[in-house]
Amino acid sequence: MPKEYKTPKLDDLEKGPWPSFVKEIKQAAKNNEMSNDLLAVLERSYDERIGHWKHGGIVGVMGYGGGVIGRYIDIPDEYPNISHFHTMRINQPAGWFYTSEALRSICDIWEKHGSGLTNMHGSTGDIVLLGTTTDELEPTFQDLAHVGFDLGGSGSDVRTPSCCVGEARCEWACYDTMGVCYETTMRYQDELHRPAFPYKWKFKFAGCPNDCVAAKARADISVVGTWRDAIKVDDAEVATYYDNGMDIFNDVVLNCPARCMKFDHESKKLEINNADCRRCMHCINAMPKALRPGDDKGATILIGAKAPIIEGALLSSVLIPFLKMEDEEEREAWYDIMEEIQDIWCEEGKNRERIGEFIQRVGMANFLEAVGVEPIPEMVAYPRDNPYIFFEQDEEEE
Amino acid sequence: MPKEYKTPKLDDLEKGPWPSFVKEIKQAAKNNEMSNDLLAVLERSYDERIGHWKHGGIVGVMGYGGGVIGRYIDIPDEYPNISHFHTMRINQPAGWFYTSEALRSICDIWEKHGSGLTNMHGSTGDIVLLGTTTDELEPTFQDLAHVGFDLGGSGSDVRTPSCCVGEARCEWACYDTMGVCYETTMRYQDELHRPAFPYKWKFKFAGCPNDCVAAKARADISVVGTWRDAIKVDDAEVATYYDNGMDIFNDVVLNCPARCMKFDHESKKLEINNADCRRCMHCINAMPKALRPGDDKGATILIGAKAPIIEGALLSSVLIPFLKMEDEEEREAWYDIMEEIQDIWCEEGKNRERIGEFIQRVGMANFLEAVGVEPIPEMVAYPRDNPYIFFEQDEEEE
Amino acid sequence: MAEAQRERLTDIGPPHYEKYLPPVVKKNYGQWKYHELVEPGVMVHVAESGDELYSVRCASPRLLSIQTIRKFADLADKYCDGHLRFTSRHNVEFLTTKKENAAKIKKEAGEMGFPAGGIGHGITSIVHTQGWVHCHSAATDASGVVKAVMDDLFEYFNGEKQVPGKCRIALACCLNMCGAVHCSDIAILGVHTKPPRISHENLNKMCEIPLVSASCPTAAIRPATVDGKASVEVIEEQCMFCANCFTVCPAMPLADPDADGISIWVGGKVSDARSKPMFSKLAVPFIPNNPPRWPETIAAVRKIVEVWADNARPYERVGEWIERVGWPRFFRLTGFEFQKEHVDDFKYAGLSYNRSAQLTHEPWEE
Amino acid sequence: MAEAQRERLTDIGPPHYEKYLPPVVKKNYGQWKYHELVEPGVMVHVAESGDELYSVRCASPRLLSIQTIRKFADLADKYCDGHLRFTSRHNVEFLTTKKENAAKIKKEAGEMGFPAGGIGHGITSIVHTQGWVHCHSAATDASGVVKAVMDDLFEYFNGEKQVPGKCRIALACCLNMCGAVHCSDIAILGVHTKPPRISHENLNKMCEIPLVSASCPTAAIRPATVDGKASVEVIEEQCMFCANCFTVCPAMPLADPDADGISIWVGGKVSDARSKPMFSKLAVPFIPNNPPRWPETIAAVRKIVEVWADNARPYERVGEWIERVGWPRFFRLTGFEFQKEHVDDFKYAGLSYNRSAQLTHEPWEE
Ligand code: SRM
Ligand code: SRM
Ligand code: SRM
Ligand code: SRM
Ligand code: SF4
Ligand code: SF4
Ligand code: SF4
Ligand code: SF4
Ligand code: SF4
Ligand code: SF4
Ligand code: SF4
Ligand code: SF4
Repeated sequence: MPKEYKTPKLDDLEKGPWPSFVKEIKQAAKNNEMSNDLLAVLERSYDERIGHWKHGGIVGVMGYGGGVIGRYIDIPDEYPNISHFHTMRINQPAGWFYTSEALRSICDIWEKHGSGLTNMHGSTGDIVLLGTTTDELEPTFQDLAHVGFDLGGSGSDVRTPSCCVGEARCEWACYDTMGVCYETTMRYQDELHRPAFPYKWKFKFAGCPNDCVAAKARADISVVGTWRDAIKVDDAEVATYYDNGMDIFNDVVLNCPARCMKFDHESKKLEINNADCRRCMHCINAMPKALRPGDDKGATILIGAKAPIIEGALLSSVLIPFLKMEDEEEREAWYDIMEEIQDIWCEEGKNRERIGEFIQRVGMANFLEAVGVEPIPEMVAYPRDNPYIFFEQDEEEE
Repeated sequence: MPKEYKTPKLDDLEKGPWPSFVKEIKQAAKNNEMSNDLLAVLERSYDERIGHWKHGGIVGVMGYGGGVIGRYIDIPDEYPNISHFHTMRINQPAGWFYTSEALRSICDIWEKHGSGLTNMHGSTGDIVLLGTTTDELEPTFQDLAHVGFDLGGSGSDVRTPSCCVGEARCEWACYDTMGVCYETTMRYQDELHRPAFPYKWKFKFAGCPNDCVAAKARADISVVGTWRDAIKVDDAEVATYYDNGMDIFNDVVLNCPARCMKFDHESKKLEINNADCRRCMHCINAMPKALRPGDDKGATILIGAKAPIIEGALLSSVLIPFLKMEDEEEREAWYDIMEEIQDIWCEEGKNRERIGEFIQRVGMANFLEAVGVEPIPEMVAYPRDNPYIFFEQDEEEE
Repeated sequence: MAEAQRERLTDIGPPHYEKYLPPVVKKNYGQWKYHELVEPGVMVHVAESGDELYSVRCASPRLLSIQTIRKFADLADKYCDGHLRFTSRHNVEFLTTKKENAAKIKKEAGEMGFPAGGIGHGITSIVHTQGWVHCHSAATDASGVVKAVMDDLFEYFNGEKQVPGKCRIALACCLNMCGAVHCSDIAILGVHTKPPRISHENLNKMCEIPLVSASCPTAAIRPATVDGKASVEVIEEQCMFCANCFTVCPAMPLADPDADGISIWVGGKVSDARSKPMFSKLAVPFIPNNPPRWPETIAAVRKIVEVWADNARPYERVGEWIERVGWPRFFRLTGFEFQKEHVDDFKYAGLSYNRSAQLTHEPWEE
Repeated sequence: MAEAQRERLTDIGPPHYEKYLPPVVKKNYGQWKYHELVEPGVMVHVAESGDELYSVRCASPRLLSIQTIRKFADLADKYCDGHLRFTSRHNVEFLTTKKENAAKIKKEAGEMGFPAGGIGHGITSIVHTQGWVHCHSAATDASGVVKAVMDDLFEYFNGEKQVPGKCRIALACCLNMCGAVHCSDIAILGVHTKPPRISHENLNKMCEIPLVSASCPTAAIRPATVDGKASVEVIEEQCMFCANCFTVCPAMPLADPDADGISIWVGGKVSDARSKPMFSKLAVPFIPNNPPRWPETIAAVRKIVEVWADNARPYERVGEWIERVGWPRFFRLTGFEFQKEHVDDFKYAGLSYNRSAQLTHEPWEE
């Protein structure tokens, strides 16, 4: 029986309608000393308003450089069960689909080797197993491997790719996000497990511009589904929306960023100028039964998003406006460009410089030149507005 | 009779419907050696595709530091009449109104002392007298002074202020641009004539956000008229526009950046949510007979526009959202702030650093603090999006 | 615990997702036609074939014990032939072809403490990070703040209260922003506000001085000899408390009970629907940590949700609404004070100044 | 020519404008009610009092001889009781209360070579600078290019051809941008494209070396001893030809017949009507100087005007139109090549990348 701690502050967080993480810790703590100590130190943090974790050293499993975050407590004498409290990142199945059986196999292993606490999932997408000791890392890893799971990324490597549910359950998916996510993950096993980059590299796959995996904000490479031909319109369903009281004019037409729609109240017909449409998804989102992406589907590839550290947060920007994702050759060409980019980044990138920051530093045009990609207007929100142009000295007469 | 030069290239520019500057030069050249040499050297530039002017030294009139741009030719032996070719900047009357008599008095003086060529006007707003010798500067200056004209600015001083026609001929003027421009010019006579700033300082006055004097793009201080109360709507005139075929919905309502208008086709009534209106002027511009700015008029003061050199072009940004311009006390308060700003800029500004660049360098918030102005949300397009906040060390507990 | 006999497996990658897909998904993969909200927390996707898939989305605290995961597995066995998934925002979704099962799942999961909701216009779970549970870098807790805020906003999750569109809330416990809060409608961000305390004793042993100096975005760190030891010093006026130095050097902790706290950011988004992706902007620079319920933080978040819900037009995300009516209106309606800290002074600051005379004016504001 | 007896006047300032106002303006100052376009180049302003003021706007080359100014004075005497004004874009306006006079002015001024136009939606005169006529810094001429372009676009000035809104063209002969071309619908900008040629002989005599080094925005200039003389050197790869060094030091000229030329910029504006003020963006990086008619420059400007006129909606300025349909469309319709030079690499470059998946796609473009 683990030692019983008083946790009045945390207890307060057992109340209320939202599921309680305190209940989870307590549940695990019933027969796990690590979780029990965690509860205690967390209560202490609530009292003192400060954390008690120290920087992790380098811990991991044989042959891998990533997948484990080392963690130690700063008062091990008082909480000996969590003097080590490393997390393991386990590569989730694409789209986070499970069977009850698969989940149970993970639970059983984690019951044996760790705290019994998890994050389903980490914000990169991994199954996060929260808290174990250095000794347990290798056995946990192998137990997991024998039920089919492998570690995810950490450190300066390819991080665990993730994707939206896509074609598995979404009518708007413009390519097979789960398929390509899996393919990419398998292709990058070595880079995922053995950090050899200047810094981390994240792939995220969204089936359409709604971007349900928030790729554009946080992936070094965002693959975002889109289409080139006309939006498919079911006139009868448009009329039904209208008859059911939808304010098509204010809610759909006026919200179109391209201002490319017209709605006629009499005929109840919606007209779209597809040449001007920006594939923003809004009209489709608003009227899912009436409108759908076209048939000529593919993806836009964007590059360079990241959180603020060091040079400020970045959003992804367009690298390839359109790629037919079901075409294996086009996918291969894309993987080639990825490799080209990684090579240049590995050569020229500074330590802890994400690809987005690298591009900011060397300049998009120089970057493209190095990678062998032609600049096109789709890549910019607007051309330069300052006249400080580095004309090349051999080209000036052209 | 001046020497006759062949000018085949320039002659070509006498043709065509647009008035020809070549004709102007030739006209002046008929009885002016300077203009005649100018014609010749310009033809030469057209042949050689390069200019022939050298940097000017410091020339001017006694007691003034500005108002004259020194200019010398690089081949004085060949064109001795324009070995000196200085321009004089003459402060225009506000709004560029003249009588025929006033214009003739200037022409007569310039016939006597200079090339007989002018710019009506320079792009800052001055009357530019193009080309004379060092010796003629002082006599020209005094002749002009005795018919009521004075020099304008050049160098690191207050530059000649300018304004749109405003209340003199525009129904939209929200304050007396010409009156305030004149008042400001008179107030700054010393600073205008005797450069004592880190760099130039330009005032421009526009009667409304249409900004017919392009202040927001190129003035260190832009005074832009606006109003606070409701747009005045003449319902009958709105209906007339509609009856005359105006597409009020597409051309007016849909173009409103605040999306704050509604038009009812049946009643022909236009409804404006004046709380949301951004005073952009579009609807008023489109229907001048039906809509007008409100009665509670004044001006927004913006700061910091300039051309690219050195740190990149800047647009003005809001300093004071609303000032009642006809209220002398409010105007005085504004002049006080101007002085405060100039003082700080003189103390802390670098050589050749415009006020806009200065603010960029020290940061808007620090600048405001130094000037004693409270930061308000009107001053920003959006609050910071990066978390790199310099919290002050005594304030963190508040 | 090592089983010596067993072959050592590496680089096998994740399980192939196909093993885990429900049959209806396999059959209709890429063939979905449309979806509809059935009731709060329940939606149906209809395939070209006519097949239906009901998804029941249930709240999750994300930090889950194996006991709870096993309960989820049991529920999936009972109604979903063992099929379930998690979402990109860490909710759990039970998948069934039967409408009547959906209702039952919703009820039973609710009774277990995992209520359904978060679909459509409304507030779904808060993407968040480790906080005091696991990270050395945290300036606030993660799970506790999330629990407190979601308890308060629960009516927006379970469908009781309607809002104009989606509102995504995220939390990160330090500027590393693992929750990617920089593009959220409402972001809760842990901040340090005191410069690093340097342990000159250990610094040279634990860290490489050139690396430490180079780590500072504002060049506030320079090598120095202190008490005869090679170390660094921090020019305090130049420090903006990003903790990047601490990331590379444990001898420079910033955490401090009184100086650590929470900042609130608004108006970000990631989707391209209507408007392009936007960063979140600063709303409230600093709120002290006040566990276990962080009442001031709860109040600030609620205030934003309420003014948005009351004032925005249908479909308008928080940032889109503010862009339309202007930041002065936002500050007036929320009552948040606009301060020096709101005015950007980082590298793109110049573009954040209001470079236009387009303004709304006071007399019209309530 | 000095008149010794005369009192020396200084700091008298400009004449008070009131002396020059027409009586109808004095009477109705601040009391104007509305205006209307009467015919191309003629508008009437109507006052609350019912008084009318007709303004005839006539083209001016800006570079005016005193002979022509006197002719303007004569015309003003004939029809306007001696009253006239110039505009902020350097046209001349004749002011009369009589409609019939307006027509006569238009006719006579036209015959004199100063046709009326430029009011309302259309193209008015080109704000411009000195060029080879007077400035030492010019990379192209000003007056000549303006004349050539306006001859070509004349039909847009005199009302023969209609366009969707106002289109402001400006020219500056070097990066100092005296014409403030950085916010014009179409900007014609003289550019150098070779680094300064340093006259090591004279540099130290003519210029202060620290000042010269400091003047370079990209820090391309450093002190150096050349042939035993104190001078500077320019790291050529770091030079973007801004000529700021030349402004502070005559010993560093950049002008070069073959390397100097013209760049074309589009989509700027200053008014706040509809959209906020915008900078002009690069359309064509370099066109060689080709006097006296600069045919390639004329063609590029006309191309922009035409695609805008054909495609924009009523009231849309050039930049507003491009923002709506996107830059890819602009480049495809004009046929201008999108090159490396178009991609910004100055300090705000990062924000100019297309940070969104909102895109139009090829199959739909002509
Ligand atoms: C576990 C996790 C948070 C969570 O609770 O979900 C996490 C936890 C940590 N992150 Fe993170 N990051 C996690 C997702 C992210 C994300 C979100 C994402 O991947 O979509 C981001 C923002 C996106 C991005 O990559 O830009 C993120 C941006 C960072 C940064 C920012 C620096 C950068 O530009 O990359 C750091 C600092 C660093 O790398 O030095 C960081 C560093 C860390 C470290 C390793 C702390 C450190 O300084 O060494 C944290 C370990 C905490 C611990 O003790 O467990 N973490 N981190 C997430 C990974 C779980 C998983 O594998 O699924
Ligand atoms: C004459 C005029 C051009 C014209 O043809 O109209 C002019 C001419 C010169 N300008 Fe200018 N500027 C003139 C209006 C402008 C404007 C427009 C305005 O004032 O509205 C600008 C852009 C707005 C601004 O101030 O930012 C302008 C921005 C510059 C700059 C850019 C640097 C800066 O940030 O201020 C320089 C360079 C300098 O100051 O070193 C400059 C420098 C010059 C110099 C003095 C050349 C030099 O490097 O020393 C030019 C003398 C030419 C000559 O030989 O006559 N001129 N200059 C304009 C003044 C006439 C007048 O007084 O009415
Ligand atoms: C299940 C999930 C994907 C997954 O693989 O896990 C998902 C599923 C759907 N999303 Fe999403 N979205 C999911 C995360 C996201 C995210 C990512 C995030 O929040 O981090 C975004 C981007 C948010 C942003 O912009 O900041 C996202 C932006 C959207 C949008 C765009 C909304 C907008 O107006 O901006 C739609 C369209 C809509 O709601 O009309 C959408 C629509 C949908 C639809 C209707 C798509 C469909 O036809 O199946 C799905 C259910 C609707 C719902 O939840 O309201 N989904 N959706 C994610 C559920 C998260 C959760 O548990 O609540
Ligand atoms: C005479 C002048 C003011 C002066 O004091 O000299 C003037 C006069 C008028 N302007 Fe202007 N504007 C004048 C330069 C400007 C400028 C400055 C510039 O071009 O450098 C601008 C800013 C341009 C920009 O945004 O880049 C300007 C932007 C406007 C606008 C806004 C147009 C827009 O849609 O953005 C209007 C409203 C309209 O046209 O509907 C306007 C409207 C007017 C009205 C109708 C105002 C009125 O009721 O009297 C005047 C005559 C209309 C016309 O010219 O079409 N005026 N107007 C200037 C004539 C210049 C010329 O000779 O052609
Ligand atoms: S990103 Fe698009 S395709 Fe993927 S789940 Fe969201 S709406 Fe569906
Ligand atoms: S997808 Fe977006 S841009 Fe295209 S028509 Fe619909 S609302 Fe407009
Ligand atoms: S700026 Fe406004 S007030 Fe001045 S002339 Fe133009 S439209 Fe009239
Ligand atoms: S002035 Fe502009 S913002 Fe105001 S109602 Fe008219 S169009 Fe809309
Ligand atoms: S946001 Fe900061 S404190 Fe929170 S988990 Fe990430 S690195 Fe740790
Ligand atoms: S906290 Fe950030 S800004 Fe402060 S010293 Fe450390 S790295 Fe520099
Ligand atoms: S733009 Fe340059 S070249 Fe032209 S007048 Fe101004 S300073 Fe001289
Ligand atoms: S031209 Fe400009 S960039 Fe080149 S050396 Fe001179 S100052 Fe520097």
